[in-house]
Amino acid sequence: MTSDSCALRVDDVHKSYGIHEVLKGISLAAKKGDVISLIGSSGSGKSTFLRCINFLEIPDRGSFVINGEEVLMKTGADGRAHPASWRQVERIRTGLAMVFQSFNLWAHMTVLENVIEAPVHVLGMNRKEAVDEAEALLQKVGLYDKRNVYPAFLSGGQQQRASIARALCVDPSVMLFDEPTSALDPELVGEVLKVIRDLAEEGRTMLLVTHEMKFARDVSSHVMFLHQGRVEEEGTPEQIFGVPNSARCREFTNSARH
Amino acid sequence: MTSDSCALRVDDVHKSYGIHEVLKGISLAAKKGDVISLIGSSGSGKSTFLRCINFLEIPDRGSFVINGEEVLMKTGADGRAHPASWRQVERIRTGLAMVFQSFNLWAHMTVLENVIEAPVHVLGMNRKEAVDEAEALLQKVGLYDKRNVYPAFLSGGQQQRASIARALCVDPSVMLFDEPTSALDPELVGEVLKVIRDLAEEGRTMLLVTHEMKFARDVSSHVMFLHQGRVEEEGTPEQIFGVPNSARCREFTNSARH
Amino acid sequence: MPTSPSALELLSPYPPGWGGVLLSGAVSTILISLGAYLLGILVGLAGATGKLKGSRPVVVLLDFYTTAVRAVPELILIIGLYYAGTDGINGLLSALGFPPIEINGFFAAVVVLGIVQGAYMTEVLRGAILAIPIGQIEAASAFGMRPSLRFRRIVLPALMPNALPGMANLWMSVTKDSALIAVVGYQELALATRLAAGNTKHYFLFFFAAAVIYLMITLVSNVVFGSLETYFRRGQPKAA
Amino acid sequence: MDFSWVSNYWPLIVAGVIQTVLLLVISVVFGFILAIGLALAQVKGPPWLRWCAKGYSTWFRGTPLLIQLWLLYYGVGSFLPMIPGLRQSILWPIVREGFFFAAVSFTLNYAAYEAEVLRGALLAVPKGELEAGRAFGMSRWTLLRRIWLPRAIRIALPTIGGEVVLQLKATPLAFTVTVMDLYAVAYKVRQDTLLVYEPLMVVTVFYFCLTLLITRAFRFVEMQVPMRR
Amino acid sequence: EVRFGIMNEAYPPFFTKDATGKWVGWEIELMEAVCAEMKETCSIVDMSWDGLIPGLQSKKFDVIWSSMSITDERMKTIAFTDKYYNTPSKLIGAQDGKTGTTVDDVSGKTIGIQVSTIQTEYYKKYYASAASEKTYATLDEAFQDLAAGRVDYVFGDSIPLMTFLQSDFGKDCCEDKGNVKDDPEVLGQGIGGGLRKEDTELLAKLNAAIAAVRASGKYAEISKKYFDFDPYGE
Ligand SMILES: Nc1ncnc2c1ncn2[C@@H]1O[C@H](COP(=O)(O)OP(=O)(O)OP(=O)(O)O)[C@@H](O)[C@H]1O
Ligand SMILES: Nc1ncnc2c1ncn2[C@@H]1O[C@H](COP(=O)(O)OP(=O)(O)OP(=O)(O)O)[C@@H](O)[C@H]1O
Ligand SMILES: [Mg+2]
Ligand SMILES: [Mg+2]
Repeated sequence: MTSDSCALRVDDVHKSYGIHEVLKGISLAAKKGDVISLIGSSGSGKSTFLRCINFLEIPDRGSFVINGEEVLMKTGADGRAHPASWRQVERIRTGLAMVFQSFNLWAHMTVLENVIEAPVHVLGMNRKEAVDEAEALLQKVGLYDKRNVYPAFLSGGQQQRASIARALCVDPSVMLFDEPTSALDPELVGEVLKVIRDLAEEGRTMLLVTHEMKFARDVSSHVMFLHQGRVEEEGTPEQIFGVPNSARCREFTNSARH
Repeated sequence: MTSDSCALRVDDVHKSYGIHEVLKGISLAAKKGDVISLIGSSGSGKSTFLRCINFLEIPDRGSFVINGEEVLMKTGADGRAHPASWRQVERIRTGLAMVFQSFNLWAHMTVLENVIEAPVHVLGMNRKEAVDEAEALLQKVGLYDKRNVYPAFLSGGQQQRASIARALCVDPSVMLFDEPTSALDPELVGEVLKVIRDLAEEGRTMLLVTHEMKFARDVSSHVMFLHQGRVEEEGTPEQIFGVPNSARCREFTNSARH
Repeated sequence: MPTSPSALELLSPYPPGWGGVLLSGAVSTILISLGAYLLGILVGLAGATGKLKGSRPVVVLLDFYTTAVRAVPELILIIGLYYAGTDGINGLLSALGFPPIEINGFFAAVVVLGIVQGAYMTEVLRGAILAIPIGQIEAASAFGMRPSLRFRRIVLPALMPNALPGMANLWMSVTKDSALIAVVGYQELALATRLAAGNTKHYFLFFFAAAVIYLMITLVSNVVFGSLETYFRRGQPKAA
Repeated sequence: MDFSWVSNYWPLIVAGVIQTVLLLVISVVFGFILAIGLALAQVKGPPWLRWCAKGYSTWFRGTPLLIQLWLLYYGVGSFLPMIPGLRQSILWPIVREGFFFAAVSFTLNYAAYEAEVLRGALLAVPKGELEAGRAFGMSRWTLLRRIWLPRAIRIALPTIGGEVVLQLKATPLAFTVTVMDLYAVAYKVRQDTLLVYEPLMVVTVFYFCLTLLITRAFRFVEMQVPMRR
Repeated sequence: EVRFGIMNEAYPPFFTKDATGKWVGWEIELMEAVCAEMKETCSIVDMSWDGLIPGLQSKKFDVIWSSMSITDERMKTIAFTDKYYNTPSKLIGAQDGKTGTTVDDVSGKTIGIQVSTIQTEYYKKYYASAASEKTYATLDEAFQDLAAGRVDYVFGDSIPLMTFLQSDFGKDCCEDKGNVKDDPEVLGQGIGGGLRKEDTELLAKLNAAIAAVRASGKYAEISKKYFDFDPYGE
């Protein structure tokens, strides 16, 4: 179970909202250092899948091994699965970090406070150290000047960068990125690309939802194409963007080319 | 003043937040049917400029001719300019439409209600007609199924499409798009591209902030590169993306290529 | 000594039972509270908008209003308006050659309580407006909505879920504060209760009865405020 | 205007001010803590707890504070001496006094009102910000302490300020259980001298200062996080 | 027309509103007799205690007729008629068989007194050195505390105290400890009607009428219905 190579293994995840089944059995396995991109059309369930992995949405069914630790599930009275112990989930989450599609910065904290919040109050890091590290990260994403500004006064791209810095600062072993470059200009996209590559080299695992095919192709070790709640096709970037089997996938990746 | 060819003319717009001068004199002129793209790095003031045009931010200085009507300005006691008549601004705004970077859908209304809100209550359109038109637009952006859903239950891309439909439904003559494709998959980006082209052909004027250089190149008649609150370079897409003069601009557009 | 009357006889709606007195007291309480509350909402809306949008002098003035009116005991305000105020107005009227007028005690109480409610309401509504995501208001402006339309269609529905708990609290307290109107000779529920209890010496019975009536008012209010809140929270995801 | 009585009554006035401030501070501080629990019970609790909290708030907001105070003082209070050992314990001098009952019943009452305000504010915190906290592995308690409550309290600050002032205005009821607060002193002066306005004006001046202090304090806290408006 | 201001609370047997809204009681009947004597039509305006003085001063009515004690302090603010009743003050306490109202009897005990009554002055003069005091807004609260054992005595006007002792509640817990030694200097001025200081004419008329009612035997006739003694006092 605790095979070192398997940082993340997810099996047969299902999730419905009411009668609307969003995820119809998705599985995924990632080794340390893998960068897996999820692509697919809007509304295909990419964000929902990411949110299921850290249990922000409780999947109806599925099994999860995160950082080599299996999440214990039990089935509730309504036939749906729940994590057996929220304690365990909270512990596992400390090794995960997430960049949200809508950033979700804490509005009552400055950028710097946002970034050091989890290291100090979840990981128990010394505040001084955390500040040093946060400042270094903010430098890296070009937000050092804005460290004492509240999120409401930032531009869209600045908020996104703050959110990336916040996720990096907890030194996670698995990272979930939900369209982390949607609000960034091409230069910054390049920077983020570099950051992700560095992180992968350090042996971190990354799950990445993105609409930028070029970015996905450049950064990932593995690409999954989601369609209507199912994995329609998956493989290496070369395969998915070069010679996809499924017609739907070909159509999708082609449209990016034009 | 009401020269038919000049749909939008903006001169020497300045805007500071506190001591931080965000816009340092930006001018722009657009004919009917023009599609002008604003590109530039994150935090360079693109959104702020767009928001100045419909006076969501009050520019410190500048003159505005929108739809052939000059916005009357007066200078306040603090030396800053203000619109002389908010009535006029409100009237002018009814001919403008905006797609926000953060969508800003009204949370207490369903998608359909969001879309018909302005036509019915601002333009005084018959409700029945508005619904028909809204439904047609929602079909077009692929959101017809979700018309009775509240925004909180939509995916990011779905919210963005709702926001685009809302802007289209007021039948504006000038449209301000703030990164309208940031949350969309490549196929939808293609759709939006088509929509914008159609609108331009109908003689509507569009101002478009985007980080997708390919999109900007495909869609625009004119491109402006903003840098640190100034227009660093402007011209046809061929010129900007092909042979930019300024080093900064070359660097920026090149990074997209990689 | 006659046998002491049973609880049922004491609470009978027909004299010598005191039920009727209590009920008409309750009706007065509700009427005064409603009047004051509605006035308070109007004042509060104006106050909150003024505080958020007004020019500097307006804001300072409104600050003074909310501080002063909330600080001064209601008793002083009522006595002041009803007695000193009447004297003042009549002095003015006679100086101008008009006949004196009689200010109705009910009217005075409603006005005073309404103005006081307005001060609290101002703050409740101000907070509620500030809690609306700014983008939603900006979107309304961007589509050319006039301030009044914007307020009616966007701001009001968006502020309601945030404001309703505070507004419900104010309603609960005004139903109790209306007891102050006794000072101008008006008999509402609290006074009717004291009168009945003092007369019959059956304190426990009448205070219990009054508590039940107040609770009934509250239960009905709970239903009203609860359904309002459900209605205005439409579109919000369930609490996380 | 006649203020000559002040020279006779000032020791009473000072004592009254102290009682008033004590009652206010005690009920607001403890009431607020209780309110947090009650609000959370309503927002996140299991159904039975939710109903308990709802019932609590209905009772305490629904009946006049005066009646609650009496029930506590004459009802519960008369059973207290029957608790074995209490009469001998060091608590007795406190528990016997009207002040104790006033403080307890004001606290319970204030908590009910404040819980309602907090409930609304907790619901007004954007869901995404809570999710961000959870995603970083915050425990419920950390999430509550660092994100949910601070955010909710900021949203509700203007209303909370109002509730504190309302609580100040409720303190005179303590006189019905023999606590000589400032208002009671003024009442006594008015009974003694039949002056209508002067004693109330002294009270007003004091209430005004206290209200000003409260609103300023709340404004200060509000200013800590700038708002885009 | 003379308008009488009466407190809108129940203070039996002196004044109270019955369930039909009609004012009844000894003081009301006395008022009617006085009016008849003055040949005036009279009306009643009821107010809470807080409204009585402002109501008088802003001429909503002319006379406060509401069991108001006459004190020197109060006379600085309004004028009083001659007293129209003055009942003795007494102590009541828990049933323990001991009676007596001397300083020694109350030494070390707590005495409940209604705020700002003549009994407060009496307490200060005689008991303050030995006993301690608790102040109540109304006598009813003092009775409750007496029953609950929070005070040892209640000190007040004998009539409401006796009424309490005769009630079901009072019968079970408490007993009469006797009237206190009279001291006209603090207890002596009695109860009178309150007027605006400038209304000297009405004051004179009222004083004459009170005297006449007392002289004609009407006073005794009314009192018999309510008391088994003469409430006029010495
Ligand atoms: N309300 C505000 N108060 C103070 N500063 C602000 C405010 N809004 C924006 N700014 C600052 O102004 C600058 C320009 O912001 P703007 O939103 O126009 O950038 P942008 O070009 O749209 O960037 P992006 O591509 O990231 O959206 C940024 O540095 C931002 O921090
Ligand atoms: N809380 C919710 N309640 C009901 N339906 C939801 C909820 N959240 C998402 N959905 C629906 O589930 C589907 C998948 O949503 P999801 O956010 O996972 O899409 P996505 O693949 O991330 O799309 P995008 O690229 O637009 O962000 C959408 O149709 C959406 O409307
Ligand atoms: Mg998504
Ligand atoms: Mg922007």
